[in-house]
Amino acid sequence: MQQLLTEIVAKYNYWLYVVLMMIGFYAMIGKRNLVKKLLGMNIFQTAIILFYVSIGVKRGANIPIVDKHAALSHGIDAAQVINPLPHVLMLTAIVVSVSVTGVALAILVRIHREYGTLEEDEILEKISS
Amino acid sequence: MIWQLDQFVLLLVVICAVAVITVRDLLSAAVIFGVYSFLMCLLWAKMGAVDVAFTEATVGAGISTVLFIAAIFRTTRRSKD
Amino acid sequence: MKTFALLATLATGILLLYGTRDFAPWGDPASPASSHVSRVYIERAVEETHVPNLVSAILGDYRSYDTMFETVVIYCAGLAVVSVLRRNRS
Amino acid sequence: MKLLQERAKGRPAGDSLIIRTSVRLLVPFIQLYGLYVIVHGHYSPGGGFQGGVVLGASFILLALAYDLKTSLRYMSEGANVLLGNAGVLIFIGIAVLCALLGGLFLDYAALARLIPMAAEEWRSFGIFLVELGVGLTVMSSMVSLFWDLASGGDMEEGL
Repeated sequence: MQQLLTEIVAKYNYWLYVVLMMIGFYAMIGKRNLVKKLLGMNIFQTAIILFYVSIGVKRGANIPIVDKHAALSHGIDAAQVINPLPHVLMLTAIVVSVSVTGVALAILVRIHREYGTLEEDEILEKISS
Repeated sequence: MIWQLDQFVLLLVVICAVAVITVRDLLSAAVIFGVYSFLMCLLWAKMGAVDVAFTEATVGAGISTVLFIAAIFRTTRRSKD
Repeated sequence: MKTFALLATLATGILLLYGTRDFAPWGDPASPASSHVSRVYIERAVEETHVPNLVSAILGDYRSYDTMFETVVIYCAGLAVVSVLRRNRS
Repeated sequence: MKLLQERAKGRPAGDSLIIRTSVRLLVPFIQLYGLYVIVHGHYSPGGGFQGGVVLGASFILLALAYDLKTSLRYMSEGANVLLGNAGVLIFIGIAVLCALLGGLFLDYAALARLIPMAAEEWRSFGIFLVELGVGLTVMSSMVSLFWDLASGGDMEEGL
């Protein structure tokens, strides 16, 4: 019982990220509307970014902006600063995600201009007829 | 660290994510997605990732929502599911 | 279609939840992600670049190759939107 | 009161004097803040991406409060394309310049042959130059994305 409780306290964040990923994944493959699919893709991306940021967390550590003079004279203890490497990788991922969203929305506008609808089944009907 | 606040924000994030994909009006979905992005930004600021939180507050909650609204304005607002 | 999507989602979710058993506990300073190269970055970044914001130092110097092609990706996204949507004004 | 209502009828929906005036007063401060975020990225949260997005958001705000024509008057299409190209060229140009001056690709310490400074100072300054390029590119492509999506591609009328 005690072991289960510590397991829950240590891991409940990860379980919630998996739930968020499942919500986004379901929206990507289960919904018919193309804008809903795109929103689902964004939720999926955000959940993965959340997971990456959370593996850089250290309990009781400071944010990755250090005092320059103290660092130059004494050096930095690596356990006292949050791991900045996932932040860098995810910083670029967020900006790429907004670019992907922009291109996808442009293609959606083009599809609506061509077929007059954004529902997947109606578009498939119009293509086959 | 206030763990109650952390869990409350996590719960709100999941509720917002479910609301984004269930609501039928696409404009509402875009606005709720902005709220979702901002809650996510709060979560990251609490985790100590200040740069990522700043980027998400400007990009996710600002530009992304505006782009969605612009595209919905150009296409249609209704959705069947 | 909906039931298939639900089943696929549940299968993936259960697989991922099973995978979380092997993760380090949340906030562990000795986790594998924080013990290899990031330790070097944290300890050397300030004396090698004189930039107190470690994220800026890594983004602009140690991993600037990554950032360079990421800038090119954003530029290509702008080009792609213009070439997909732009109509002649005549 | 009646006069005000009659005046409001002539204008299109969402067209408000208060919003226009406050946006016109606010836009220079938003741009100043965007530049601050780019320049001060070494010492506080910020940098090229965030500052570029804030700079782009100022033009998007102009297009939302007035119309697309006004934002095109503040920032023309040609200038936007020029700034976007300049951003990428600054980044890659500095990288190639480092290689040409005898260092490694993107090793800013090689630039000390142009202006003699300590290697650490050159790295700090090189990060600043690179972030400037990133900021210009991000601003240009965000503004371009909004213009094309809001007007449907013909740049006539927008949101």
